[in-house]
Amino acid sequence: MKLYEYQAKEIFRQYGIPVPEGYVIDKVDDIKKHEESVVLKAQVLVGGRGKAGGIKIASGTDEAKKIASELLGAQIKGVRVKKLLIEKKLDIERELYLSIILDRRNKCPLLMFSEEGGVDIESVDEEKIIKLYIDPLIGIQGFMIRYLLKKCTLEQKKELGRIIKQLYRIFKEKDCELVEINPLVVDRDGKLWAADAKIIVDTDALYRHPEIEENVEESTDLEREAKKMGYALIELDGDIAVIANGAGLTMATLDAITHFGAKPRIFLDLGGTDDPEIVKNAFYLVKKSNPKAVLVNIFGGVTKCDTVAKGIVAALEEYPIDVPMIVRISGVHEDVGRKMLEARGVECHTTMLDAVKRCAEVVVKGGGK
Amino acid sequence: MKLYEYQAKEIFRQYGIPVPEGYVIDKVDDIKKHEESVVLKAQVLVGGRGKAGGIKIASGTDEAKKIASELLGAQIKGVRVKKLLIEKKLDIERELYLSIILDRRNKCPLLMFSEEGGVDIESVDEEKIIKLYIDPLIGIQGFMIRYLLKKCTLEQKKELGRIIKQLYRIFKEKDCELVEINPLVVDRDGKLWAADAKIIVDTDALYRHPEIEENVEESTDLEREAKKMGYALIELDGDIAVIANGAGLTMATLDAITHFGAKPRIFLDLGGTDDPEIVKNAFYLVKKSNPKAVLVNIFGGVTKCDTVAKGIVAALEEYPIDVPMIVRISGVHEDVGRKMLEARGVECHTTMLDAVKRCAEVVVKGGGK
Amino acid sequence: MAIIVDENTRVLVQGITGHQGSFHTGEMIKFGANVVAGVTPGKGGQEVHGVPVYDTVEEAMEMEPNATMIAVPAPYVKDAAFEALYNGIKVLHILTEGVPFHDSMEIVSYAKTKGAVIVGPNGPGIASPFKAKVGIMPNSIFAEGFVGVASRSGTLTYEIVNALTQNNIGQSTVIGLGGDPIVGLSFVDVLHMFEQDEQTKAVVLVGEIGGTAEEDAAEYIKREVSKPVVAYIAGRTAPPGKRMGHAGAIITRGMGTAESKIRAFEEAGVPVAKFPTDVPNLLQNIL
Amino acid sequence: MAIIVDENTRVLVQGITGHQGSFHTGEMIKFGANVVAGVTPGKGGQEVHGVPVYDTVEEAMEMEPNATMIAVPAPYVKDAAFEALYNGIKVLHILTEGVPFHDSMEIVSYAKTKGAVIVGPNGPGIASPFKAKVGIMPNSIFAEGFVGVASRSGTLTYEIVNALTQNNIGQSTVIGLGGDPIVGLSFVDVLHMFEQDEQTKAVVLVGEIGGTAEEDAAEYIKREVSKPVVAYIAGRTAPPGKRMGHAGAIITRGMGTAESKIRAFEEAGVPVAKFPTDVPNLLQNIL
Repeated sequence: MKLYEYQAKEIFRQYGIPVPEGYVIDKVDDIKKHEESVVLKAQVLVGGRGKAGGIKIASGTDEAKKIASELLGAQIKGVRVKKLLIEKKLDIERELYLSIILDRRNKCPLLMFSEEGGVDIESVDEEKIIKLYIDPLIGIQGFMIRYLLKKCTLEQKKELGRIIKQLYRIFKEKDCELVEINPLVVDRDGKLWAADAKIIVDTDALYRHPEIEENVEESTDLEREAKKMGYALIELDGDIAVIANGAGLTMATLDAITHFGAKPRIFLDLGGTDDPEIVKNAFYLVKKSNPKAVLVNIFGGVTKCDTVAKGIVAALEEYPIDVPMIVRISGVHEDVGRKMLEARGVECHTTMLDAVKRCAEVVVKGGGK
Repeated sequence: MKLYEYQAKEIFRQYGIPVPEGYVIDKVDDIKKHEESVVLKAQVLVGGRGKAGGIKIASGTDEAKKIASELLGAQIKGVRVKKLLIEKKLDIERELYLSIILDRRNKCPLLMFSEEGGVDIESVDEEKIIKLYIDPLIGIQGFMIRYLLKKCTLEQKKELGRIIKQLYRIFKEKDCELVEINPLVVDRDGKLWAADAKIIVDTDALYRHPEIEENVEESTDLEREAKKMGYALIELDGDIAVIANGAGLTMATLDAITHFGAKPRIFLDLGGTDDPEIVKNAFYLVKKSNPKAVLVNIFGGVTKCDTVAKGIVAALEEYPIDVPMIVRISGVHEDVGRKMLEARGVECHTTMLDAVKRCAEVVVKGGGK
Repeated sequence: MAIIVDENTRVLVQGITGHQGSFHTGEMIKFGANVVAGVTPGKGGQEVHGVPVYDTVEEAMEMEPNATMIAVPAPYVKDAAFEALYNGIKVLHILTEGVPFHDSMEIVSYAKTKGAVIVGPNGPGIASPFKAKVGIMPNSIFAEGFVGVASRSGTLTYEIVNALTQNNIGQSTVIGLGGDPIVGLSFVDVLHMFEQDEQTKAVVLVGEIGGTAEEDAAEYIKREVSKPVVAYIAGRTAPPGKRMGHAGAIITRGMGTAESKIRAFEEAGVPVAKFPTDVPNLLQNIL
Repeated sequence: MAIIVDENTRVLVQGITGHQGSFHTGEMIKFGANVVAGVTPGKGGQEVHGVPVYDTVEEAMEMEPNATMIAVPAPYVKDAAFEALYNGIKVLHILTEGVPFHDSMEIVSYAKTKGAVIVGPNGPGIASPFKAKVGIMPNSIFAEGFVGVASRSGTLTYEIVNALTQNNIGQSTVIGLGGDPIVGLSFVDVLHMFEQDEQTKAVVLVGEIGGTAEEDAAEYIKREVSKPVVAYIAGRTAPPGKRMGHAGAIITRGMGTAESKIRAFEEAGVPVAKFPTDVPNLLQNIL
């Protein structure tokens, strides 16, 4: 889960990483008096906010108010701006890059530092990035920092070393996937500042961080509702609502649908369950997604075919859908399940390919019931 | 380095391990008013303090004052009592044992718990002690505590688990060799209390614990003076001052002296040095120890024989000693060293055995110069 | 032969009295696995499908388990895994989904110090038909044979293994690596083991979007693998930035796309199936 | 053969520009050791006895060292040892005295995860005449031969090795385990290695008061060692509770007395010398 810049900077402040003086507003009236230049930064969770006009400089209170009234409520890359972070403008001498990310390959934290900051790190030459792999059993050690400092031309080595240690503490103590300072600014007085702050927290670890608020901006309303109900649902811009059991099988079903020229409306992973209620309630979401067809793809294992069939039958009563529904049902208790469904007039197939082809046909060529 | 009970209990208090209410006095007038019974505990760093009369119970203020005036200034196992810890008397239901020590064999912390507390742990049957070896890379984990609690009949399992976790934190954060609660008391209300507290801190780690005062009681004046000067010196009750280079060689020299019927006065390990000054100044301590003879045993390696000889020659001027001195000198630059010493009339031998035999003879049979 | 688990595997189930733990204990026994003990703190002394339950792994060690399935809630997984490792168990399957990945990193690091193998978290486990199973894969899909299967997905694996069996292609060992960003085994680790394993004649890799495990595997295959390999990749149509069910199935910063993985495999001479059920055909072409 | 270090050992010196580091670099080279690099932060680019100095171990790895002598002040030992281990060095001799033992515990644990050997802390190192030396033992005392020596002491070792050499008894490997309570290798570890080593025909153990390493060794010798062993124990007359120079040489709670150790060795059929210089005689009796 991404944190807003102002939330990330609050954490930086708690850990002693210097951030520019500033405050957050959600209405224009809250702007304070400013004699010097300030930066107004739209608080949205999308990348490329600056280029999209979400960061502006104002030279005094009046200009700040004018810009704030334009930004608040505006859309940045499709997201409405509800809050602004207003900060003292830094007198920038150099821009550096510093981050710690989860390295999946080496199963450990990876620290990256570059003297070329302020730009997308992917656009920086590999040899200009210093990388440090950190063994989670020993954490960050003095020699690692010495090694990094040795390779950098910065004069403020001691302060950089201190910031790195604190950044690692944040990464670990806040269960982060990413902590990033880009740019890490050296001002004309030689002081270091985290001019921007990006933190992504591991969603699965939120239970042990009551101090971190949940941010909802990244999901659609339907996705949030599904999450509350315990389903993994992704909204897409096509026509077919796909329900399957298991993330891999669900993705494979989307891929097959697309292969046959149709487009999916939702990705809905039932997971492993032996409760027909859970199957039934998924159709509440399917109905809400307003699809042109429904494709259910079940390979019965932990989730047995008869459980799924029972759930579908119940859903036919409770959440009747007036678009075509195709069911692929195979695996454990397949026969019982198929009989139950066919008795209610549901179109059943044994192989995924048959079901997907048929469903795509129905949508593309309109060959429904 | 051993901590006094009151110091250890202060650390316990900081880490949330319950200790009885109490305070420390160094004069009788500081005793507060007590309506209930109190325990007066002599603060000395020797074992078996209770049996030696260092722990007394008083039923009110007057009795407390009377006992305090007897204890303060008294000798407990040869150590003068300078401070008393005065504590509320516990209403004891059960006495348990809990400790974490450094396990040399497994190179890790070892936690020991027994339901038979209040007695010397060495006197408790092995099968009545629960032992847990803690991997320092992962520390104490929930499952270890569950395993221990499973084996104990105590009702206060949760509180015991909490105390164990905190005790481990003390062990680690204060660089301890030992933390021990004996007895860990269950009172009649079912509450747990650290009735006694013993902490030994790693002397070599004191540099990172400015919060811990150095206790001097364990050493003699001469030992403390030697330590300040940078020598490892142990005072013994015999006649021969032994100087050697290396702890093992020095011990072996003491052993050999004893074998030949004499007794050592001091153990003085020169360590590895190439500075004659260090050798010379060791004789200041030798002189202070007032021995009946001096035996120098040098196997020259890092510490070269000529360096030692130079130091001894200088010491003959600065700290002249009027008892016999026998020198064994062998190894690197042996010839140069021997010549320098013999020129000043010092008796030199090549083998340790010859030197030791001769020195023992001198002391035992009075065969000196 | 087979890899990681075989007829010498003695299975422990941590969380055996739970819903999943108890059901799958029965299924593992039916598969032919030797389930010797279970652990649930506070439930020691019970039996589940005739398997004795203990309060602690320490006590369960009297049954000499050498592999464990961990089916406890996510907040307790780290403690359970450390308990198993501390007691010397060398194969751990972590079934649980939603384990914080800082916990997973520590488990994987600690396992390395103990020379132990972690399967998962968030995967269906491992099965060598019909020698041993540690996990939850449905018994009915398997046949013994010569193909090793490694997958980042659960149900999709069943689909593919089932298709293999239907086409008379048996399996040496089937392993679900887990759908989390941090898992104990990578495709490379498993390829190395399959390459050494005499029973295995060909390998099927089932990948998905997210990370670079497939790209790494392709590199490794070019250099080190002599046995034929075929692959399937799920998530060709997944939108970037969305977590597709699995915590690890997410395209971030343009990395981890299906295209990149498919291209890497094809460059390494590994045929990539269009549909899961094409895998048997591809195998038949090369075997 | 020999154990731990031999003609393939490439030595790094951490703290090479210090007093000890620089002097002993010269001595190691004279012994015949292959000293390939040194490290002192901030001193990179210099040379010590012709050996190139680097700022970090990472950089020094270009010289491919596989063993290191750590001669930095006690507060920096843990960082230096972790640096060496992190960079893959498999033999570490820690010369420094006064390393906090919580640091030593962590170093030893981390080394185990890396499959590395720690010699010390607070010991003179290791030498296999005249193949390699990592440490500070005086060159002049050695002769090549068939006796392995392991000791908890420094100078006492030189005394005994010197006596061996004077009596024409050469050594395969001489190792100073270190005088601290926590050291990397125990007598048992070393006995195991000497038992495997073809060059070694007999073993000398030099123990002292404190701990139970000698008692453990005696037990192990009874069970596992076929080669003859003789011993010497220092500290028969040491008073309890006093740290006899070495941090580890202390009798606590009645444990670790010389009597207990001597008795254990004698019960295991290991002759114990009365004086250090009796060791050659004892060896000649049994060889």
